[in-house]
Amino acid sequence: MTTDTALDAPAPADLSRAAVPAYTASELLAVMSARLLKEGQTVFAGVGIPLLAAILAQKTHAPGLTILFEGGVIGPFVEAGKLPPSTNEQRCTRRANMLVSITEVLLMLQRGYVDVGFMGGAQIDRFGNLNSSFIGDPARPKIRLPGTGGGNDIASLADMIVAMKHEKRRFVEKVDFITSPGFLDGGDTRAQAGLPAGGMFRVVTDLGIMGFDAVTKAMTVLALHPGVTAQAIKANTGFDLPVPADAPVTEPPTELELSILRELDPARLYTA
Amino acid sequence: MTTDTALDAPAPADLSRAAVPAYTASELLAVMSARLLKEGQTVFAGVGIPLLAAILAQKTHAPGLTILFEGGVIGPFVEAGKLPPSTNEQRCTRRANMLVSITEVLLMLQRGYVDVGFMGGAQIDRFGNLNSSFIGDPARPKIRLPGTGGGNDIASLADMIVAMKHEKRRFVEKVDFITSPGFLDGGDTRAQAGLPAGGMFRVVTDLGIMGFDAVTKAMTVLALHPGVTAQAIKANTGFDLPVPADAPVTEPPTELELSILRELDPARLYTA
Amino acid sequence: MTMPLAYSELRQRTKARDRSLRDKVMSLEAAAKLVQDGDHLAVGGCTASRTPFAMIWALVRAQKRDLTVSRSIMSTEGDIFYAAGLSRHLITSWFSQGIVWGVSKVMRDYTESGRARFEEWSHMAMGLRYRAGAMGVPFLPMRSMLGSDVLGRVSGNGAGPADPAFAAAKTMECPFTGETLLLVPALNPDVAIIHVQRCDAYGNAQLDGLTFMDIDIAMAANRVILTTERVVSNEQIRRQPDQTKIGFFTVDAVVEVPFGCAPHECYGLYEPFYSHMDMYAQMTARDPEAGAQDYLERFYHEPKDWADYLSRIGMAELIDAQRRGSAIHDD
Amino acid sequence: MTMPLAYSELRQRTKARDRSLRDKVMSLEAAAKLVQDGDHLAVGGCTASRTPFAMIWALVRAQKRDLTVSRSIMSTEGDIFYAAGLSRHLITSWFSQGIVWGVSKVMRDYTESGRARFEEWSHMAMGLRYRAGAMGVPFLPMRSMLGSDVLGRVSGNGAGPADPAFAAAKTMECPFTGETLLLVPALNPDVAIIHVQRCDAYGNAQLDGLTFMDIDIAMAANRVILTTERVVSNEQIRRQPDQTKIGFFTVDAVVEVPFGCAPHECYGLYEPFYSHMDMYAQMTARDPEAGAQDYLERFYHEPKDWADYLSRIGMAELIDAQRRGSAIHDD
Repeated sequence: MTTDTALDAPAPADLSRAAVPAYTASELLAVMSARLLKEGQTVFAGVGIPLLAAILAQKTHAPGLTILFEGGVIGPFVEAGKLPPSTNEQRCTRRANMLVSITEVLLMLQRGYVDVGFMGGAQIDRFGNLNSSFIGDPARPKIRLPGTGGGNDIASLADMIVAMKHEKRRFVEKVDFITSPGFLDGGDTRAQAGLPAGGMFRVVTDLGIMGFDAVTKAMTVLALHPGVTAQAIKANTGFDLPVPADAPVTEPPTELELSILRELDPARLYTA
Repeated sequence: MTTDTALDAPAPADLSRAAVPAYTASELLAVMSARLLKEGQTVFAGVGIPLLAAILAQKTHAPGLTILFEGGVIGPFVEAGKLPPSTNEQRCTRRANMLVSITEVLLMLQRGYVDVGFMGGAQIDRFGNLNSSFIGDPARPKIRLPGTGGGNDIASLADMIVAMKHEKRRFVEKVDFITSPGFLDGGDTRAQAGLPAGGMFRVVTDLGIMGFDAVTKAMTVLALHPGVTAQAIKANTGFDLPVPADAPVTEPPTELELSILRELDPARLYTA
Repeated sequence: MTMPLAYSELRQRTKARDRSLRDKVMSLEAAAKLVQDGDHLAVGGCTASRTPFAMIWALVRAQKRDLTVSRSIMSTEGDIFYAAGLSRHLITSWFSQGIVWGVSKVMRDYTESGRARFEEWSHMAMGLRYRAGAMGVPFLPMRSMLGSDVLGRVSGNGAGPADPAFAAAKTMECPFTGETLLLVPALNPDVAIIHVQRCDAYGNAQLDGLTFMDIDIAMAANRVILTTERVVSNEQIRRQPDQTKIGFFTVDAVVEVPFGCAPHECYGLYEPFYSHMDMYAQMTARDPEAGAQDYLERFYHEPKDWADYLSRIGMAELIDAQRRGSAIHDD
Repeated sequence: MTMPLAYSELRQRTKARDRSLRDKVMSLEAAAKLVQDGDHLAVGGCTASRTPFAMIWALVRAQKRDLTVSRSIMSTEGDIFYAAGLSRHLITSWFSQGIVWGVSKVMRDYTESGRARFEEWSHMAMGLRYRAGAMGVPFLPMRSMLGSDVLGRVSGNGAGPADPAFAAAKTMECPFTGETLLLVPALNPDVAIIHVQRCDAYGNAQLDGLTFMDIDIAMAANRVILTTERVVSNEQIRRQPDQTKIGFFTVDAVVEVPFGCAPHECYGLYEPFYSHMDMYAQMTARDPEAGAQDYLERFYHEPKDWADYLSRIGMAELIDAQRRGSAIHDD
């Protein structure tokens, strides 16, 4: 189970929705993430936005995208309206190419067969470290979150796409607990810790798309979503997030993309 | 494939056959070995005499004996007249309880699920070390034998029964090459080498049944077969083999035991 | 603490077991006697799949105490272990009923107050710890957890203190490549409880669909209790020996319990009982302690038997779960 | 020498592969082009079971050279690798056609004269070396080979010299238990050749019966060539995904070759062609060199195609092997 755990509090006002009322923030996340996936890739996907995005990519520009689920599922076809509640139930296995044990599917990451790890996150910091274990001091936590699941393994071993809501309390200077490693303290500290492969590739939010500096490994804005200003994204980030003056603006979700998403999740479990 | 490789030369005159013409030396080996197996045990058996002996035990005193084959077979029923040519072909799998990979079935030894390892041998020494790799100097061998197969794993991890012909050139002071460890240099040298479990239990030959001293771990005679003298067994052994003055004499094979063996191997592939 | 046994100790324990081909069919109550207070209990399945709920139900009713419980991912049953007083120490990689129900209030209540331990390892680490136990080695090497506080918390140098009751992982320099590797310690549970679609009276189990970590858990454990939807003949097992995933030689008890995973799913037979799981989440949302006790009373202590438990979940729920579960075969 | 790759190198190689779901069906001749001179070639199956003989036949005809070849146990094909000049370095645990035929004269001839290497590891060591490669770790720990000359010969302190071309194993003291363990180095073959009962055009393979070390070999290798008795639809594979043992993402070529293991067996379809194997043993008994060359000429170089090869083995042999092989389903 990858770390798609929401923080234990109501979400704040949805900025992107205010700007472009034709889609929800979750739909925007799913569409923007889907566009990052490439034909022929293998993607290790958590449930929720990552799964929706992967299926959307399959149904648009990447029909040969292979989805892996942590439960031990390789190359399934998820049925519209029957989204699995986790990556470990039989709904995930529908018309899969192969089922293996959990340990085997995680070892595929270690062996290098997975191109992209794709998950949500509760808290992220400047260097892309993710926290889904503790809010507050781990010795006396304010909130004990569900923990890593495969999140640590995926983030340690694959190139990562993270999809999450862009809020100041989620984008923090330093996460309370590194559940899933990004670039640790930046620079080459990740490789030094014994993690020479993988690492943060993109962070997709309802405000924009972020990448990481090639040398410092600090997060930086690559593009802003329609209607989002540099000021807005900085205001919703708890650390200094560089926004290039010429940051491009993403293409808004198309009708086709939105209609596929809404067919997949008619009950709006993940896209409300 | 366990090490049941004959030395590459014709066998000498069959002593036991001369004494008791009602059965061959191989039949004697199979019967005497079968009697060492106990109800409820799990035995890792090579083809040839070990397999015949294990099936004989199943059909006489140990119906609940579980046979394991190196090919990945757990609890098969081998059909009379259809003995497998190795432990790795489909004939071994007939009506088995379970098939696993080779690595898994060998790991069962390491995990401790196997009571007895049971194989033949080309050359054995005073401390029960077995050689099935080289005759002569390994750097310039007189004979390159097929090698260990699972023999080393079985001998390293299980209590061992070895069934072989009793000849001076096979029972040597020191084997040319330790393929499968017995008690190495005797005493606690086996445990010191990192092998705290298993070890030689019995050596069954056409002349008698041997065990190992509890402290020195040197081979010693436990019983002689009918018509075999202490002098004869010493004369056929290349090291000083103690024979107690009161060594008991084994019961000769019964008609029932012999008839079961002959039904199993009507072509006398392994019992000629 | 679940640190690796010395090899001679592991071998002794295994040698002492009756591993022979024999009839092991018994009742839930008899099987519960194989679990001792203080044992390390490993639970098969994952999240809401093939959770051996009937056996857990029997353990709650038998009032087991001081168990250390491990599982790849903990769902509803994790709450039950805490709330029923069976365990104050769970070892897993993720713990909450499931993403759609949010963070478990029962888990939060027990762990944030310091009344119970939740020892967190990465999911692959859980898998390799069981696998090391299954292989009879004290550790396996791996390449994740490094650099994270998940490792720090089980080795004493991360954010927050390492609990001395937690097992430790160790880093090493690879003697072949010079790289940093993590060595995770073997888990050899005292008892494993695993639910399967079918097995024979000896314990030869043939699993369909997702196997999770169950095969390694069965090989690693010192005793194994199988609950099964059906007990089939040994003849049937022997016709397809390549479908046997858990061998009789690891198994100590076989209990036939139809719908033995309710309200979770059993692959190919029934999906989770979602309405019941929604109800459970609601019951424990406001006052986790009182809600869980109320739930335990109604569904664990009051029912006269497993069928009564199922009838309290409800016939309509059961029929619907079965219809959804078998639909996977309809394509 | 087959020592473990640095992790970054292993990852680079894997990343460079096209691992997508695509049609990979091709001819034996085209598949042979995926093997380069000097490669480490791993061979699936064991002894006389599921030996990918059609692919080996194609490699002989394509005159590959300087291969290092590994397999759990080498049978007839080991002789062929030496005699046809494909390899002077075989890595295995046991090497001879089979116990009933005695010690291979061809193996003896090549190894005793020093013309070829036979690098011997215990059978479990072979299995764990492939498994380490499959897992993406540089080694796995194990508890056999210790104290023996089999270890000495691959670590330089046993009877007889260690060949510098052999891989080394290393002992270590366990940081958890203080015990002595053996670390065996990962094998990540350049190419694996594996024969299966059926797979789809993408390379999703469903194996029946004994799997030997094939699943680990496929995961460990950098390229995988599957030969298969039948190519089935991807639809058929997807109906029973829990039967898929080798995933398409590891596979680079799929070649449909009925009776592709002849004269060895393919589980459930045909047993070994015993008369032919007797004949081979007789041909190589007196003058191994001349006998093997004669055999290669008649069965490898002269046939115009694989059907011609089979027809030289003989129709009666084939029918008999098939009858015996399918009899396993008759009970």
